[in-house]
Amino acid sequence: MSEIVTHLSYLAAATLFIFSLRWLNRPASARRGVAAGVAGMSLAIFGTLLHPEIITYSWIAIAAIAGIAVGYPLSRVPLTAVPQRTAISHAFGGLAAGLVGTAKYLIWLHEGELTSFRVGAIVVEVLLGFLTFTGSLMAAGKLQEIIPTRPITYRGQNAVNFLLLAIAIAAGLGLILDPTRAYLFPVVIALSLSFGVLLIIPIGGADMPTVISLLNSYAGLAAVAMGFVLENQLLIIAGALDGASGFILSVIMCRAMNRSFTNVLFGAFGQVQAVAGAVEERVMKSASAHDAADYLANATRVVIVPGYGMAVAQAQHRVREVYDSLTKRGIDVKFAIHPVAGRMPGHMNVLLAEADIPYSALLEMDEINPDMPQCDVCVVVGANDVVNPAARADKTSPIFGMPIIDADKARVVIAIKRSKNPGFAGIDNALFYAENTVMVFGDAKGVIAEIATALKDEESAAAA
Amino acid sequence: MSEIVTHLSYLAAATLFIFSLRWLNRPASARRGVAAGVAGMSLAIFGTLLHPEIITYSWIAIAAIAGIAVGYPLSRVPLTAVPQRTAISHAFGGLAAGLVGTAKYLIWLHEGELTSFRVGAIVVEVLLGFLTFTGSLMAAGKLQEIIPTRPITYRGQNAVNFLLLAIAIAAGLGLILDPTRAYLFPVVIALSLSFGVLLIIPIGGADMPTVISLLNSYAGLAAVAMGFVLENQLLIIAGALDGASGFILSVIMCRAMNRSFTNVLFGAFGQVQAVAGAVEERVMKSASAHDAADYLANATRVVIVPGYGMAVAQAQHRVREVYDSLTKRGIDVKFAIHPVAGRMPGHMNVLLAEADIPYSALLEMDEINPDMPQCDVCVVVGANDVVNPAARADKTSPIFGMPIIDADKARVVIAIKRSKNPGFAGIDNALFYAENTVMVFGDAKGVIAEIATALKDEESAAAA
Amino acid sequence: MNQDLVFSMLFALMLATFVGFAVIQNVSRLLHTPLMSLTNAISAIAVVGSILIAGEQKDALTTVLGGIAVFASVTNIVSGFLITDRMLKMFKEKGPKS
Amino acid sequence: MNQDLVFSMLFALMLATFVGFAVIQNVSRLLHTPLMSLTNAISAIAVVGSILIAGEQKDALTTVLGGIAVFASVTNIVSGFLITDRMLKMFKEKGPKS
Ligand SMILES: NC(=O)c1ccc[n+]([C@@H]2O[C@H](COP(=O)([O-])OP(=O)(O)OC[C@H]3O[C@@H](n4cnc5c(N)ncnc54)[C@H](OP(=O)(O)O)[C@@H]3O)[C@@H](O)[C@H]2O)c1
Ligand SMILES: NC(=O)c1ccc[n+]([C@@H]2O[C@H](COP(=O)([O-])OP(=O)(O)OC[C@H]3O[C@@H](n4cnc5c(N)ncnc54)[C@H](OP(=O)(O)O)[C@@H]3O)[C@@H](O)[C@H]2O)c1
Repeated sequence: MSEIVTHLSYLAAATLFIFSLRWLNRPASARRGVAAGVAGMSLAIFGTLLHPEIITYSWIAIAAIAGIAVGYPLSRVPLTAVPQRTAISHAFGGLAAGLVGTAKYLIWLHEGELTSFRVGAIVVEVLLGFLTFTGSLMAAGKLQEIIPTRPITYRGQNAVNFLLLAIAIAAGLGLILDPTRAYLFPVVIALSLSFGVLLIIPIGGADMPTVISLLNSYAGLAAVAMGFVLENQLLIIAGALDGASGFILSVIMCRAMNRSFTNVLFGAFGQVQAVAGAVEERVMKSASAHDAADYLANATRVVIVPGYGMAVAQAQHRVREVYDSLTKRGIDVKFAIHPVAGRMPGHMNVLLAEADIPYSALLEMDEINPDMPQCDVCVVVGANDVVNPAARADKTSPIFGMPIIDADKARVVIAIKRSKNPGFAGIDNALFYAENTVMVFGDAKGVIAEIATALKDEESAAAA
Repeated sequence: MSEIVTHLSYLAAATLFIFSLRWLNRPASARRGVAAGVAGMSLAIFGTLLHPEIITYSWIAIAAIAGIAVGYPLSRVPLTAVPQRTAISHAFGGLAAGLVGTAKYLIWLHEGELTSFRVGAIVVEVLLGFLTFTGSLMAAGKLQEIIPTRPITYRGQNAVNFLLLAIAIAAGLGLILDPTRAYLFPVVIALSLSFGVLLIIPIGGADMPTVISLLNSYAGLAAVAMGFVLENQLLIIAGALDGASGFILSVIMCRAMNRSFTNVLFGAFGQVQAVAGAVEERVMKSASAHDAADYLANATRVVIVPGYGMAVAQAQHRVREVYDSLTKRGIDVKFAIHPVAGRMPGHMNVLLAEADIPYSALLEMDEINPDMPQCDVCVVVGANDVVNPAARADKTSPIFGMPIIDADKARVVIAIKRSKNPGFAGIDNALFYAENTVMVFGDAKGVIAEIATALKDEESAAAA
Repeated sequence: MNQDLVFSMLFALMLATFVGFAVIQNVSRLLHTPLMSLTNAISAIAVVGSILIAGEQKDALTTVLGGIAVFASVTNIVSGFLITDRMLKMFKEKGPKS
Repeated sequence: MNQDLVFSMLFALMLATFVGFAVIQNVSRLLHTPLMSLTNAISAIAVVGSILIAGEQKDALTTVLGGIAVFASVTNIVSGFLITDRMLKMFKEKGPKS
């Protein structure tokens, strides 16, 4: 009887997980999606606790309380730290999968219940789990800049990695052929742990978002493997959903950067940084925040292109003030969101939503580009690569072919950044030297705050 | 070993079926979809034939050859008979499900292998299967007009039907509680056979397309039930795909007619036919095919709205001639396709495709409506309800709220039909009395042929 | 009847329903008539059960029932796929002459 | 290990992959960051396996491993759902003042 209840709650949980992701299809139903997810997870836990094989709940309760104690603060991190949090979370997920696989192996070994199929599933689970564990920790370290972010490469790196992989696979096969060769199990664990580290070392810090999404996918696959080990469809389904999500997000990122998976994983991007400045001194026009405010006040249509710099400077609330001032004057203000602006998919949307900017004002690249020629003033706030016209025109550029926001087609471009340094891709940007561009140098938060003040002063002057 | 091969081929077959339907998402990949379906079905049959319980292939072979002999001619029917063919095909599908369920019951009864679960699944399978069988035969009969198409109703009809249903369910429950009560089984069969007949009797012939789609759904569910009987996931998956398809198509039809399921199934639509003509004699302007050709020759933008009349008259090839003449002169010709024009979903598309009209010229209602005011001449070929402005304006009309093609907004409307009779919904159409409408009375094929000749004559006159 | 197996079939039904809705909703409106005949052919998967009954030959009656079921299913398979392909062949992006 | 069961799991995997791709492709681009944290929380379904290991208490070592796994999974569940909801709460169709 209790078995039927367990089965039913697993079935309901799987259904709820699917609805949970389905309802993310638009912001209006998205919070319902979270509720469905929570309900599904509660049912899954409830059904599991009914399991007659559980003889004591005390350890579970203690571990769960510890988990809540750590999980809650992890959910309050500032939004800029979301990529790191996600990476750590994948690490935890991978760890859990790896540990469960190991424990299952030990238990079955002891009870003489190991079959080749079971060991095969366990090996896959453990390999993916521990690889995700260390890989995600490395990724989190690079994102938090605890670990040097630059790619570390050496001769024969790929050969070494593939050799290790071959050994791991051989050990796994050995286990499958004779499940009692317990001495091979630690070999598999050790190799997958080191594999996670070695795979991330040659990848630059800025490529971590793509790597994180891939690791998300691996964590999902580890859950699938766990499902095969425990003969549990719920795990398989949840894992497959997760795997699909990670895969699709990494494909979107690669495509929006016009790069291949291989290039991200083995390209050591960002290593050669700034082959830039073939030092043909070109001139940038520089202006003050006050000038920028004047341009804006006289515009009819304004497009704001936010980028990584806005996130770093935490300038979104100041941007909101400017947005308010301008819309109050009847100026049409839109935000142009590039799919890989910032450092994770959807980064800009979350920040602007945090600053209470309505999402109806956020337009995707494809929607806004046709209207860019009608735009009077385009404000580029800490964006760089995503508005680099070289992607459209310069066949030799490393970012050639990447779709960009056509900021250069606006009548006037105001670009806010701290220096003449390049962005993520390490290359020069002709937009900043263009006839119709003025640069306002400084930290985005400070500059935008000045612009907001200038606009307000003008208003009160006009009112007085 | 052979069991693994069977399992693998079922898994591959299920995957192929999903791809098969996926590839119907656009015409370019659709034929690949058929190939995938054929491959999936072949694998399914192959895997089944490997089954060790099969002791002789001769009966299977004979039945299969008979099936091919009947199936081939059924695939060559004219396109106008496609609805009937579909209905007959559902009848066959329902029959197969019902017979397999019955046979399984007999075999397990004999072997003492019946469990409540098995009997429950068999009862559902048999109920749905035989209901689909007779219901689809009735539908085919009404479509082919062998059976009177008008809805046959009598007092207490619903009460009688529900009583029968209640008895059938009670018999089913009796069987589930004690699977050996074999005398109840024929009761279930007889009731479901009669149920199929009784359900269709009160539904008008013109509602048969919606009914067929619903029966499609039932046939799918019968396959699902068979999957539970035989413990076979492939059957469950294929059945669910089929069920979803039938359900979605009937929803689309109901929505496009602005009617509810209940109204279709119990509304006895088409019974009261033509409350129409409150005999306030209004005047239609009549014109000749020659006049119509003149209008067309002087237009820049032409929209053709085909309807059921074009299908009946088989006028699509003549329409193609007109289309050719006009496009040769540089006139822009588009077809406006209403989702329920004709008598089955997608009816017009198939007919026009048969006449080699490129599908890029076929626009959906929602695409073309915004452009209707820019249209010089709109030719309504045997369409009626789908261009009836009462659906937009007249709250008392039975079709009020149904989305329509805004033919009345064109500068000139040429309507081709045989008489002043109403269409499917049995109501008058103000479009035909409008200022800007001229009627060309006659069979669509004849009229359009005349228009085509007139256009050609003019051409050669101009050339000479 | 094994409970795990029953639930694994329920899981398959639940998932297949989601897949069905997702896939069918994406079918081009142009192709709704071929869709009807294609699903027709696919639902003839009942052939699997029919073959087993006809081939097992438990007794005369069930063999006959199975044989009829095979006949009916094969008819649907053959006519369903052929007519779908016949219709789809007619759809052309650009007309042959224009 | 029952063969039927293995294949029923393969069926579930195949179907869930289709469902996953269909569902994720429909997620609004606006919400890709919350999507990441929501799938994060859902993939903590590993909690099911962890609870079983920690609760079965076959021996000290596996109990400890299970306990750590429960801790890690619960952390992900709690932080994943909470941060997703926190982010989603910020999305507003119309700004509060405008
Ligand atoms: N979103 C994703 O999922 C994702 C994933 C992987 C990779 N990427 C990559 O990330 C890049 C994103 O493009 P992006 O245009 O958003 O950023 P970007 O190209 O990295 O440029 C950011 C700019 O912001 C400026 N900046 C930094 N801190 C600032 C501050 N405090 N105040 C003002 N400006 C500041 C920097 O110039 P200064 O130093 O002169 O101030 C820099 O030029 C793309 O190349 C993309 O391929 C994105
Ligand atoms: N497509 C579907 O899936 C589906 C399903 C169920 C119901 N329906 C219903 O079917 C109707 C379809 O609308 P519709 O506008 O296509 O058709 P309709 O409203 O039924 O009108 C057809 C018109 O064609 C004319 N006609 C018949 N034979 C003709 C011939 N040989 N030559 C010339 N004209 C001929 C008829 O007038 P004369 O008699 O004067 O010639 C009639 O007015 C809708 O009411 C819809 O709700 C459709």
